[in-house]
Amino acid sequence: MSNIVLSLNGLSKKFGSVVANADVSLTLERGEVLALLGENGAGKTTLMNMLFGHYLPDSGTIDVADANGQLCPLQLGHPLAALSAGIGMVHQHFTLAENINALDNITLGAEPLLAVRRSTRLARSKIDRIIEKSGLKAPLSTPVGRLSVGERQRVEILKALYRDANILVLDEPTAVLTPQEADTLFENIKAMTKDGISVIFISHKLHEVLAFSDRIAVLRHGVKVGEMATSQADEKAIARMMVGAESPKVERTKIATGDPVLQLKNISVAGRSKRDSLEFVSLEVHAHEILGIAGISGNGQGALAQVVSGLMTLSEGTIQVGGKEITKPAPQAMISAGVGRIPEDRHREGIIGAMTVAENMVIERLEDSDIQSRGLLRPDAIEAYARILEHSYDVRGPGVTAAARLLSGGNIQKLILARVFERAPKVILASQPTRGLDMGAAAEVGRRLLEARERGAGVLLISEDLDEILGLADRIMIIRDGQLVETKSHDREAIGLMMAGEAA
Amino acid sequence: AEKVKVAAIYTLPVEQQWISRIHKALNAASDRGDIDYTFSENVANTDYERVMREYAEQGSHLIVGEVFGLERAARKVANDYPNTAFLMGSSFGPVAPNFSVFDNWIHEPSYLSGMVAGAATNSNVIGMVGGYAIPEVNRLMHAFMAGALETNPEVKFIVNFIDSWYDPPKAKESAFAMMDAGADIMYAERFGVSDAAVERGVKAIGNVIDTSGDYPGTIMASALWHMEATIDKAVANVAKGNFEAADYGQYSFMAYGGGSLVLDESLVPAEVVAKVKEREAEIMDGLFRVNVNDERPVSDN
Amino acid sequence: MFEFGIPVLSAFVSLALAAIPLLLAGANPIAAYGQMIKGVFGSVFAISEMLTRATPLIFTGLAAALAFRAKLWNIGAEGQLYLGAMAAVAVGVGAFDVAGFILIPLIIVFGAAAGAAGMAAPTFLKARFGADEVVTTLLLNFIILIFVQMMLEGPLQDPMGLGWPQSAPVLDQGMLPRLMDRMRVHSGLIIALIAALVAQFMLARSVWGFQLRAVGENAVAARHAGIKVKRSLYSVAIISGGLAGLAGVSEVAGLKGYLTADLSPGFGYTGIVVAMLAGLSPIGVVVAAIFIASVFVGADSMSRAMGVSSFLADLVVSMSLLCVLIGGFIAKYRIIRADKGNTTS
Amino acid sequence: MDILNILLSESFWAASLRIATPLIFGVLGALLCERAGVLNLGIEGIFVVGAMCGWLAVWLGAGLWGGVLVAALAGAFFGLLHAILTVPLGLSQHVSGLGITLFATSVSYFSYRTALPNVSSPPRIEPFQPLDFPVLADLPFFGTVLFQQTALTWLALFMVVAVWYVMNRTALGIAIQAVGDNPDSVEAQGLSVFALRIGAVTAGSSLMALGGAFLTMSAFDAFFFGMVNGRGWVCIALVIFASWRPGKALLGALLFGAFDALQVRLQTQMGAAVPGQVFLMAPYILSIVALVIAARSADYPRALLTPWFKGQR
Ligand SMILES: Nc1ncnc2c1ncn2[C@@H]1O[C@H](COP(=O)(O)OP(=O)(O)OP(=O)(O)O)[C@@H](O)[C@H]1O
Ligand SMILES: Nc1ncnc2c1ncn2[C@@H]1O[C@H](COP(=O)(O)OP(=O)(O)OP(=O)(O)O)[C@@H](O)[C@H]1O
Ligand SMILES: [Mg+2]
Ligand SMILES: [Mg+2]
Repeated sequence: MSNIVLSLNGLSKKFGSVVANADVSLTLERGEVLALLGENGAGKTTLMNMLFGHYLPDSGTIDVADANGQLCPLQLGHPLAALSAGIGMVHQHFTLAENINALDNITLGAEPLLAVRRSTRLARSKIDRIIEKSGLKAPLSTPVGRLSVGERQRVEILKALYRDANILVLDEPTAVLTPQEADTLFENIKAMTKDGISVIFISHKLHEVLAFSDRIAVLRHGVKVGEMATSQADEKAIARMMVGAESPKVERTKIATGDPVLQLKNISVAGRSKRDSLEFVSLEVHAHEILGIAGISGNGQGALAQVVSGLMTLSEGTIQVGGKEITKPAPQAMISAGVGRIPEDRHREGIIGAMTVAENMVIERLEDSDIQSRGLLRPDAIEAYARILEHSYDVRGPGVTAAARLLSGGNIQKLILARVFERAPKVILASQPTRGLDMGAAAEVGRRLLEARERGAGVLLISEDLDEILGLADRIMIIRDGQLVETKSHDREAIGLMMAGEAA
Repeated sequence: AEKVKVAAIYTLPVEQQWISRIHKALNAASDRGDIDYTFSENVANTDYERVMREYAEQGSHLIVGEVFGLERAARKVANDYPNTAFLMGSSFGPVAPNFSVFDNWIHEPSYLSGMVAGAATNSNVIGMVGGYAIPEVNRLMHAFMAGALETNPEVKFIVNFIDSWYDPPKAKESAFAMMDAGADIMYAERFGVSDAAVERGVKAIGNVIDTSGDYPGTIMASALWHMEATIDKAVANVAKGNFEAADYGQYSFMAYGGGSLVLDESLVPAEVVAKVKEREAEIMDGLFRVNVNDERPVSDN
Repeated sequence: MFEFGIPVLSAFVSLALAAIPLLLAGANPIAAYGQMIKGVFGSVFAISEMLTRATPLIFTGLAAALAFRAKLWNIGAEGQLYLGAMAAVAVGVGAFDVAGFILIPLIIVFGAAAGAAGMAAPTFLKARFGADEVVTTLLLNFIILIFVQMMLEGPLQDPMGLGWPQSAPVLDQGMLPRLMDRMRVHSGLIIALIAALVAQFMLARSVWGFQLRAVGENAVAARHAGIKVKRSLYSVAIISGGLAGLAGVSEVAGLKGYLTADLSPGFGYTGIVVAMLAGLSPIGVVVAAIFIASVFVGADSMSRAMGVSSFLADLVVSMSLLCVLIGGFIAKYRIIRADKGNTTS
Repeated sequence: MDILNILLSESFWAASLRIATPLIFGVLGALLCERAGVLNLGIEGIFVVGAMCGWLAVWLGAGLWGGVLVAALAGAFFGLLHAILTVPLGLSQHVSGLGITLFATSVSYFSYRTALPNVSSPPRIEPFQPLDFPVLADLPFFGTVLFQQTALTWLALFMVVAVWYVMNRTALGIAIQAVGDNPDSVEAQGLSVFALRIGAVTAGSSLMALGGAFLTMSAFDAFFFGMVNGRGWVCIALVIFASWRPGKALLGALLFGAFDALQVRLQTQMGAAVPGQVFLMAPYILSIVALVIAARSADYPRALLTPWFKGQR
């Protein structure tokens, strides 16, 4: 009897022309914690989704140990088969129904559908036991829609534990947890492995990986590029393995900052939850300056970006652009005041996928007379303009008359950069501008932002990637619980602590 | 001789009371071998003119139908096909040379059925459920009311229109509401009313068709419409080649056999039967004229 | 190739399926198909009738297509049609006894305005209170139809109409001219075609159309890009309602001459089907309206010639609709697959 | 007799419940479909099919309950068709629904006419009779209102409880609620999104068909063209009024029935003084008002109208 409980054999998956996974093989031992690493889009989630039956692999097989420890082939493409084989999965994007309570979400599918009566007593006591053991507290009787993100994350984990999984897959389980919560979670997981449970977890936080995993596997562009014991790994080596090369350094020159171009004074907005609220936030961005906003996801970054984009009504405070107050903040008002916005979610907010690349390039310029005359568009002029932008911003894709959704993530971002930078804005809001981009594309974004700074623009850079902030920002502020604090320090450790809410 | 080719166009399905009478008369003529009969039912208003023209183009000799919603258009079609005979249910007059009209002029038997109802009510409240308040309906209701008032000057009427030709459940509800308000005789202009009467054990008066077989012991009397006289006359004229624009309305009168009263003598007291027979004879002899009133009838308060 | 082949194929499949009810009713399907074609294309009269029936469908189809483009689910074209028709008779029967070249535009403007108001109201309820427009427009259809009956027994009733619930006729000079002698096809068709062309042009070439498409495809991104989403919705609501109102104008002032409560055999609802068949393209609406009208007029005429129940026509229309829908799915599926094979990264 | 008198009368409430019965079936059916995330505009046609098939079965010799079963099966068939078009094929729920209404209606009419070509008055069946409850029927108020209704009205009331129970107290109902909110949540728990949705739409449609069957087998005893007369559409509005809850669905249907019953009674009294149409419009206007008030808080099934495909994000 071997100690192997799971074996992925040569799994491949393509989405159209995107190779998400190519011939990936992986094994997992009993009681082991395996960390799966890779850049955004490397194919980690896809691999796990095949394991759990959400996706049907194009080729490859999966074997899972049965009760006797014998490896048996798993029926592919059926979550039910995976569940019955003892695989539990915590999804990166929550798979919770918001109109029913946590208890029902947890027991969903675990009890016979056609039973006339349903007793929740046993289920509840089982969940209580799991909560007690794992420390993952969540209200069981409240509709999930009313839970906080952290609570939802815990319900998502409880779901997997409830099914008595002996192989637990956690896809970025700590992305929205506080550091303390994350630590507790991992300690509990560690404890569970003592009972023979095996864990695969995906995380972008290297310290977690180093602290809690036994082994590390790295994916790059859908291919498994390496595996090592955690004890032998260090951050540098992992990073090199993930990106395939040392990250190119972006050069920044020192320039004297100019007058303030963007001023927020005592801004408060009431969002639907704490996540999208701000409390008396003030900041100033000057010409020739990049102000970096660091923070753990879900601390008000979204609300701040929305305010500067003109998408939120302020309950308090004022915005000034170039010294002039924006009395009625609206997207149009911000655009004409000279604010260029790079939105966080480029697919949802940045482009209109069904419209052409050219149309997306001019969408913020519909008033301009080279785009339209008397309410009628000038298609030739638009196309010509788009071709120039396509060339100068190196937007690669099926051409400017093709639908924008056909572009890859990096090229969609270039399209947005082209749209924003071409208008030479006074202020640039860049919200998570390199999320999901590969090294080259990310470096390009950085270069453009620095270029704009040199030209005299002020940049507000909101990012959860501390390295990005450290590399680009002249000044750094930290956002936490909807409040901003300035820090003079450019020390990784200190800033990290401040982000977590501990005094630096 | 060549059989007369007759096409009929109905705006409602052939089960509808009114249309069923025309359909029946035409089927009878067809069974006798006098005519070749085709028909289209449930023809929407917008399509009616096309269907008329199609039948005309196909060489129908006589086109029968009802043009209440499209009087002008129908006359235009007739004008375009002068060699085709048109016999149409209409509130307006005929147009030379080929557009004749008819209507359900059964106000006479309706009056007689009203006499039965007036004599029968104990509560002195009669309920009347109609489809739409159009002249064809109003006129019969007024005749009925006049007849009822003759035998019982105390009687009061409750009138309601359900704004549909075809919603028996609704007609039934309407009838129930009237019975709740005291009506003990129902004038059943629509399907559904008699059913309500049966359920509550009150009596009903029928209209246009004879449904006493379906509701034994409930229908005291019915004013019947017979289209045979009208149809046979028109077919004969077409066959002889002397069809002219005329008002065939009179062929619905009792004297021509176009209207009649049927009584259930087990439900109607003999002296009332006698009184009704007497009036009936007077009408047949032209000694009694039933008033025509096309106004919308309203409830007494 | 796909865009054309599959709809045509599904039309044929639906005809083949129509053989089932025909056989059940004891008719010879082959002969029936012949009659069907004759019934639509067999004579100038047949073609005129088909176009006459297509006319209101083009208007209501455009109404649905434009609104749906902005993801504004206007299910209320039926009611808006009646509003337009009511307005047309309100101004057309003698309120303004003026020359035709004034009266006709008046009728058109009032009719369109009434229809527009009929869609603006639910759009307001949606924008202001978040009331689902599918339901409000659907309910408004009933309210408006009852209102029409009320008007036809009240202020709009023809004093010369012997008590029938119908309006007085539109003045002769207010009637849209017929296109051919003795034929029913009228200049409402021309207006409908122009409307389709203008809609097509405006969607593709105007800033308004650009914004409308943006709002419909991704309202979040449109708003982010500074497009006034609500304004865009109101504008399309008004145009959509106006087009549906024009359907009523065209039926009253082009065809019947007066208003009855059974003016429309569900043109508003069929318009939705037309719009979806057309893939929400205005020019496509013309094609789809002609397709639906042909199937209906052909099947209706065939049922008469074959002596089967005239309910067959609706049955054949509904079967073609379902077939074309499924065909559209197959076509889309193949395009998506082809798409996926062609992307670059 | 004034309005108050009407409102206090037993017969008014009995009528309200009678008029509401088909709506209760319809709203419950629409509720099931929409809870699972599928809008079913086929409802109007499914009413017609239920009315026709149930009646025809009885006319051909099946028992009354046999007819009810046939109606339910016929409704289920058209519901299944709608489900296949909208769930695995993911076609527009609006268009498919309208198509189903047109198809179901024309199939019913065509088959009725083909089966009975030569009737001049509609053939009748022996319909459901009011149930005879010996003692209860003599109770003062409820005796008339409740205990003189037919078995189908009782079935409708039972269905309210049954649907409530299934939706809130069984695993199946919870799964249906979940699939209408976030299909991924049931997929991730090993349940089939397609099966749940198809099942819910099919079951919901058979309930709708019972609403139609009530018209021909209880409210009346024959089938007429056009007798459904918009009752199906009303249910689509009522289900929103009811915020997708069975109890409120009953309330909404009763309210609608009460308005209709009141309308008939007021009209018989006031005659032409107030146009009857004002009363006819009232329930529709009220529904819109209720919708506007409820819209803010209306918790739509979040996945309503959104098709779901495996492996697509
Ligand atoms: N359902 C899908 N349809 C099309 N493309 C997909 C699908 N799922 C994943 N992809 C593509 O496959 C690639 C790998 O995606 P995957 O989600 O596995 O990445 P990941 O490593 O989990 O990234 P992240 O760290 O951002 O979660 C990406 O290019 C993505 O766009
Ligand atoms: N959900 C999806 N549906 C359809 N096509 C998709 C989907 N996700 C990605 N694609 C397509 O797959 C291709 C690659 O997308 P992806 O964003 O994963 O590229 P990438 O390799 O990460 O490129 P880049 O480095 O520029 O981000 C693109 O053409 C994109 O349109
Ligand atoms: Mg992932
Ligand atoms: Mg990418």
